[in-house]
Amino acid sequence: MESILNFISALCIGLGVFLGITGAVGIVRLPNFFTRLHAASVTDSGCAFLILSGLMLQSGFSIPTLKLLFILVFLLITSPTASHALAKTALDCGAEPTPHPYEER
Amino acid sequence: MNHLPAIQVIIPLLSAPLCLLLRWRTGAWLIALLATWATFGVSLVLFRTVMLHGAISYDMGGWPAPWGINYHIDSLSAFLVLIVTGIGALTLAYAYKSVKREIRPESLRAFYALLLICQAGLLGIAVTGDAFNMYVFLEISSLSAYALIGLGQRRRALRAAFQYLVMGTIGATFILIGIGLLYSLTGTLNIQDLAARVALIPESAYGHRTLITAFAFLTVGFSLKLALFPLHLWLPNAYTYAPSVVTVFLAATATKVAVYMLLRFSFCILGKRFVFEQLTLGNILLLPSLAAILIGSMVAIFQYDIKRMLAYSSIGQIGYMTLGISLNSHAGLSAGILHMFNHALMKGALFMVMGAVVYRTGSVYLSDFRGLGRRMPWTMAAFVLGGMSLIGFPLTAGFISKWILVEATLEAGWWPVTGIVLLGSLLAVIYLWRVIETAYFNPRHEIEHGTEEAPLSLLLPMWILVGANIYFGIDTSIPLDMAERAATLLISGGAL
Amino acid sequence: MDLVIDIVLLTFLGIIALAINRIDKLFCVIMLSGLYSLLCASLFVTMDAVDVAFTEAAVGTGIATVLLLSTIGATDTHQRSAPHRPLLALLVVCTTGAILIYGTMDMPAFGDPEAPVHQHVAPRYLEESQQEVGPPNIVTSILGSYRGIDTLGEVVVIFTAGLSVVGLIGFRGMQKYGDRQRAAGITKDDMDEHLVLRVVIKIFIPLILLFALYVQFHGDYGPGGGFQAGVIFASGFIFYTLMFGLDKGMRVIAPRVLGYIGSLGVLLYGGVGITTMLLGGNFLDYDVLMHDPLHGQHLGIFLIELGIGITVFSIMLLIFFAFSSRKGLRQ
Amino acid sequence: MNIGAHYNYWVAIFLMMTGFYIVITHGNLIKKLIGLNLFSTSVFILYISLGKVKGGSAPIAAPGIEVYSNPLPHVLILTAIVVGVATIAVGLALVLLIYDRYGTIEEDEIRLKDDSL
Repeated sequence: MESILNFISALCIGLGVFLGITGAVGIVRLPNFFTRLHAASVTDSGCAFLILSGLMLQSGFSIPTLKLLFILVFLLITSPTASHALAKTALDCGAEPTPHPYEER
Repeated sequence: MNHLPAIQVIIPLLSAPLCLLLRWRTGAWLIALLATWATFGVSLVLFRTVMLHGAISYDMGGWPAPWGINYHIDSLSAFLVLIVTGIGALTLAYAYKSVKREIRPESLRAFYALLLICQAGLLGIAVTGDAFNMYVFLEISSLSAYALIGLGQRRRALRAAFQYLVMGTIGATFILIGIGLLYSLTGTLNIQDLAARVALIPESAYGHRTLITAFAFLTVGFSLKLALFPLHLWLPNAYTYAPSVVTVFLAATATKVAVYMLLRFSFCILGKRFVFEQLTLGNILLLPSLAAILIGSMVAIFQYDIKRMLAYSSIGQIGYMTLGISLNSHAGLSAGILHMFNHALMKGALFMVMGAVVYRTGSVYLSDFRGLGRRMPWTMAAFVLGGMSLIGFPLTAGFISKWILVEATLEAGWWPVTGIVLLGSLLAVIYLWRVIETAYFNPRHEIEHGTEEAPLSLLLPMWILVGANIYFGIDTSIPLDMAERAATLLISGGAL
Repeated sequence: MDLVIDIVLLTFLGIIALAINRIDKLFCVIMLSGLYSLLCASLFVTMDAVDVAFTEAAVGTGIATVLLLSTIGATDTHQRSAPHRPLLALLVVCTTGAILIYGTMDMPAFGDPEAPVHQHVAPRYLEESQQEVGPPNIVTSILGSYRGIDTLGEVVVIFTAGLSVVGLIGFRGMQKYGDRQRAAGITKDDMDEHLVLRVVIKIFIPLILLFALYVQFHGDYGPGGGFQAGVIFASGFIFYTLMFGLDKGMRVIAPRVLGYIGSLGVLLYGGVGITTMLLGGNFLDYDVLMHDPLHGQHLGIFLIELGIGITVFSIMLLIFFAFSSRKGLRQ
Repeated sequence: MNIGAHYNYWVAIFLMMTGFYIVITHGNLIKKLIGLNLFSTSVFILYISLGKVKGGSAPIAAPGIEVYSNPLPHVLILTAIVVGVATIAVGLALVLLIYDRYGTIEEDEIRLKDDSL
C-alpha cells in the first residue's frame, strides 16, 4: 500500500515537473503572445494540480493535506482567471490572434 | 520619576498621531509645541540627574540588557538630548507663522507630525543602548527628514529630497551591514555588551578581519549621514530647498546626531585603542576634515543663495567637529563635542534669520538683502551676531570651541592644521561679510518690497538663540564642563 | 538536498539581479524585482526564517510591486538613459565587495551551531521564552516583548511613510479623482467588462480577509502576526479597488478615515506601553497588565499585534489610494 | 577556510553589489529605487544566513524538536523589511511629484531643466 502510494505520488510530481518545464520551453519558443499564453496557462494549471496532488498523497490525512487542498483550489481558480484577464486585455489593446502565427515572422 | 528616559522618546513619538487625529490645524501646532517643550523639560531634569548622579539605565519591557533593549543615558547622550530638545522647542515656537506661509494648508498636520517623529527619532538614537534599535530610530528620523525636505515649495526640493533619500538609504544600509558583522562576531546587539565582547577579540586572531570590515562600513555609513567632505553631496541641496523651519531643525540637530553615532561606535564599541592605534581613524578623518573646512568655506564664498551659502558653511563646520575627533586627545574631543553644541546654536540662529527673510521677501538671494539692515534691523542684527559666533569672534560661543580646538592642535604639535583652522575662520569672515555689506551698505532694492521687521514670533526664538550664543561665549562653564565630561567618558570607553 | 535548493535559488537570484540591471523596460524590471522578492522568500524558508519569508512575500512581492506599478502607470514606462560612468561605478562596487568578502573570511561558517551568534543571547530566547512570555512562536515573543520598542519603531516607520505620502501627494488629488474621470468622459471604468475577473474577485475577497484575520490571531502559534495580517487585509481592499475603480474603493473606506485608524493603531501600541508604566512596570513590561505575568504578556502581545495590524492595514491602503489617484493626472 | 562554508555570504555580497551598482549608475529614478530595494533585500539574506543552524528548524516551539535556528536575526529583518518598504513608498511619492513638476523621471533631463532656468 505504502509503495503504491509512493509510486503514484512520484508519478504525479514527475508529470507535474515535466509539464512545468514544457510550459517554460513553450514561453520561450512559441511565436506570439496568445500561443505563449496558451503554453503558460494550460501547463501551469496542470503542473500545479499534479504536484500538489502528489504532495497530498505523501502527507496523508493531516492538517498539511488540508492546507495543500486549499492552495490547490485557490490555484485552480486564480490561474485560469489570470490567463483570461491577460488574454482579454491583450485583445482589447489590439493584439490579434492570427491563424498562422509562424508566417508572421 | 525613573521612567524619564522612556518618556523622553515617547512624548514626541505618540504626539505625532495625535496631531493627525485633530481636524483643527492650529491644534496640531499646539500639540507639537507642547510636546517639544515637555520633552525639553524632561531633558533638563535628565541632564541634571546625569550631572549629579551619573549615567541612567532603563530596561525597556523590564527585560535585562542583552536580551531586551535598554536605554542608557550618560553625559554625552544627555548633552545631545539637551541640544536636540532645546532646538526642537525653539523651532516649534518659531514655526507657526513661517510654516503657515511656506507649507500648503492641507499638509500642515502631516508636517507637524513628521517634525515630531523626526525629533523622536533623533532622541531615540541619542538615548538607546542597543545598536539595532539605533538603526531603527535612525531610519525613523531620516524617513521623516526626506519627506520634510520634499515639502519645500520649489520643485528642486523634490530633487534634493530624492537625492538625500538615495544617499541616506545607502548610508543606512552600510550601517546595517556593519551592525550585522559586529553581531556575527559577538552574538549581541547591546552596546555595552558589544564593547565587552569586541574587546575580547585579540589582534590577528579569529574575527579580526571581520571587525575591521565592520568598522569600515560603519564609518562610511556615518560619514554619509553626517556629510563628511567627499560624501556631502546631498547636504547643500537638502538644506537650501527645504522649508525654512526644517532647515533650522535639521541643520542644528541631524548632523550632530550622526557625529554622536560615529563617536559612540568608534569609542564605546570598538574602543579607542583599536580604532585609533590600529586603524588610525585619526589619520583617516584628518584629511576629509581639513578638506571640508577649506573647500566648504571656499565654495560658500561663491554662493548667491544665502541659504546655500550657510549649507556649505555647515559642511566646513562639520569638518571642525571631525577634526576635533581625529586629534584623538581629550582636548580635541572636548572641542569637537563643544562645537556640536555651539554649532547648533549658531546655525539655528542663522537659519532662523533666513526663515525670517524668506517670510518677508520670499527668497534669500544676495540681492534680496539690499537695504535689509535698515528695514529689518533686529533680524539683521541677529545675523551679524550669529555670524560673529560662526567666525569665532571673542565673547561668542563659537570662539570658545575654536579656541579649544586651536589649543588641541597646538598640543598635538600640528602647526599646519592650526593654520587651516584659522584660515577657515578667515574664509567665514569673507562669506559673511558679503551679506553684511549688502544688507547695510548697499542702496535699497529698486523695487520696494514694503518689507518691514519680521513678526515677534519669529524674532523671539531667534534672539533667544543669539542670546545663548553670547551667554555661552561669556559663561562657558556648563557646556564646557559637559563636553569635557563626555570626552573623558569616551576616552575611557564609555565605562563611566 | 537543502544545499541543492539553496544553490539553485541563489543562482536564480544572481541571474535576476543581472537582468534587472540590463533591461530598460520598467514593467519587466518591476516584475523581475517582485520575482526577486519571491525567490528571497523561498530562500528564507529554506533557512528556517518563516516569518521573514511571509513578510517578504507579502511586502516585496505584493505591496512594493503594486506601488511600483502604479507609479509607472502615472509616469513613464521606459528607461531612456544609459548608465552613468559605468567603469567608475564598477570600481567602487568591486572595492566595496572585496572589502566585504575580506570581512567574511573571519566569519563563522554558514550553519555552524558553535558560532557566537548562537551562543550568547539567543539561547535564552529559545529556552526561556516559553516560561517567560508564552507564545510558541519565538519570533513573536521577541518581537512583541523582548524587543518591543524596536517593533514600536517599526510601526512608527510605517506610520511615517503614510504621513509622508499623504503630506507630499495630499488628499486633494484623491478627492478630485472622480471629477477628473467624469470630465474626461469616463463614466465607467475600463474594468467594467472584466466579468470573469469580477466574479472571481468577489468570491475571493472575503476569503482573503478571513485569511488575514487567521494570520493576525494565529501569529502566536505559527508564522504570521500583525504586520503580515495588515498587509493581507489591505490587499483584499486593493483587489476591490483595482476591480471596481478608485471611486468605489474610497467609498468603502475614505482616506481620511484611514488616516484616523492608522493613528489609532499607533496610539494603541503606545497606550499599552503607557498603561504598563502607570501600573508600575517599565515601558512595555506586560507582566503588570494582569495578575499572572504570563497572562499579562499574552494580553500585551495580543494588543500590540492588533495595533500593528490596524496601522499597517490602514497605512498600506492609504498609500495605495494616494498612488493610484495620481493616474491620469496629467492627461 | 573552505568555500562551502561561506558561499551563502558571498552570493549575498554579489547581489548587494549588483543592487549598489544599479543605484549608482542608473539615471532613471524608479530603477534607482529598485536597485536600492535589491541592495537592502540582499543584506537581509546576509542576516538570515547568520541565523541558520545546520539541522535546525523554524523557531516555533514544538514537542520533539531539539535544534532551532536563531530567531533574533529574523526579528531584526522583519523590522528592516518594513523600513525598506517605507523607504520605497516615500521614494515613489517623490518620483510621482518629480514627474508632475518636471515631466520626466530621468536624472539627466531633470538636471538640464533645472540648469536651463
